[in-house]
Amino acid sequence: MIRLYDDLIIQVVCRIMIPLIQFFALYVIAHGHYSPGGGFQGGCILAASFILMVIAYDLDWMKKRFSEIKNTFMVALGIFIYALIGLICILLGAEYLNYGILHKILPADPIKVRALGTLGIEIGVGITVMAVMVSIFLNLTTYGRHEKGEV
Amino acid sequence: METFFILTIVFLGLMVILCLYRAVFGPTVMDRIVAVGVIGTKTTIILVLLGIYYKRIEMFVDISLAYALLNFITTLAAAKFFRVRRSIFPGVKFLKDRRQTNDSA
Amino acid sequence: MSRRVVTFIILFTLWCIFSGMFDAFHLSLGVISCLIVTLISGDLIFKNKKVTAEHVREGINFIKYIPWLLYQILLANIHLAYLVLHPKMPIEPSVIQYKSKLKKDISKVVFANSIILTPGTITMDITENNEFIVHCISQKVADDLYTGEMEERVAHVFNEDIKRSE
Amino acid sequence: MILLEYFLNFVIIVLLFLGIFFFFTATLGLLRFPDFYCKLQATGKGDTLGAILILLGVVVYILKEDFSFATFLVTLKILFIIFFIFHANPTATHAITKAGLDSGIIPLTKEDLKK
Repeated sequence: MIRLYDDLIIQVVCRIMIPLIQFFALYVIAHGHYSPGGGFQGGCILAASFILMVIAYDLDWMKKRFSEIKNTFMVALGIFIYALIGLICILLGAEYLNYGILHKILPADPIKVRALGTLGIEIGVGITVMAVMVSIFLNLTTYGRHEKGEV
Repeated sequence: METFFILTIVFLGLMVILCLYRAVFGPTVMDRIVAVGVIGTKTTIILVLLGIYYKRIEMFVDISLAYALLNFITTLAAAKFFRVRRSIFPGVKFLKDRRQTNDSA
Repeated sequence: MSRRVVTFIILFTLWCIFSGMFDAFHLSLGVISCLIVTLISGDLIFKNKKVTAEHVREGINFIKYIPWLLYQILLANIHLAYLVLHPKMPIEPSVIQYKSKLKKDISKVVFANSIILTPGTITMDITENNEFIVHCISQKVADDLYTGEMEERVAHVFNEDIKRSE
Repeated sequence: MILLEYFLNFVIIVLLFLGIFFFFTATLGLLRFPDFYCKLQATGKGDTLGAILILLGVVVYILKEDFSFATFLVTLKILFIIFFIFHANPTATHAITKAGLDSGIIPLTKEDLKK
């Protein structure tokens, strides 16, 4: 009667919920400059969807869709996007992260460019937050060994 | 009409306080998880009603939806965690784990 | 149609509802976001590779099933309010086993969630040989469950035939 | 026209009042029932119906105040919350029940209550 690790109801409901949660996380990241939210909140919700995969199924199932190599790459990628935008601002002759100056290379007026710069920063922050959260979770569940863990 | 919504918020707040009794003094861990889940559902509703009060409903609906999603995941994770741990009655603190560590040591 | 295309269409409709801004910049952001979600988890919502007319018929039947379910939920809550507000609390909890004849996964899940939402019963577990272990709060609701009306309705929604022998 | 507005106000007040009533019974059940599984009986049903009723009241209120395309989109968002709660609440209830069953809480029966 007691089966510890798989449950039909939770699996089927989570299978339908996971794409909707990821969609909502991307919506929060993309609308960070109009409505509440932004990079950090969206990244946390995106990480929660991967954690939900581990809770409903198991670790191998999640690693098949989002491998650990990709995850570690994502940690660096977010920081890289963040730093790159700041560096371009310096090269164009303004302060670090003063992205009003970006209108010299982008075809738009300065006010719109400011919103675009904010969006780029938020995408970088969101990717990094998501990857770091998932990586902390994987470390905790496998006791740092990164093998098949029990959750 | 808006005063009626404010009264609803006040009533729901009182019920959250009643549920907090179960969350703090509950006899077992499972009672506490149930109480926290119930408080989460009430908070989702309170956030939508606050949106009417501040006249920014499209903003508060987003916050409320995010809260509902995270509440669902929290409840599932807590339930799964305590499913693996065997003894959840007060006074008996993870006897099985302790015995194993004593044996190995 | 392929299931990934259908997932993309559903997500993009949701994006238009959520965003509320229909300029080219936000719509292109929506296309990119929905493509990312479809790449990561496009095979999760539908289990079969192709989406056919069968799925559409099941969806319409499910929407027809909801009003009856809401009526049952209302009855459940009135029953529960009676139990809670009664000074003596006339409850007699018991655990019963209910043998079901449903075969598909999704119909089992809808049946279990309907049991949780209707009067005085909670699905505790589903075993391998299709037995629902149900916690009942009084003897009357257990008898209601044994009549099998809800199971027939769920089977009708997902187009399964169950023949009850007794 | 004024009659319609009175009627809509009446509908909103009835929906909110019923929602508060079912929330109240769920909370009282959480406090009064003796057993862990009986407490779940109260909360799993009362919370779902109460949330659905209050959110429907909010939907009617928004559409009555200002009927435009933007508020219609907000209404659809609230309906999405209803859809989510309608699926998530029973699943969470089932997860907690199964966790309790697996961790060894024995359900109370009729004979235990008579003692």
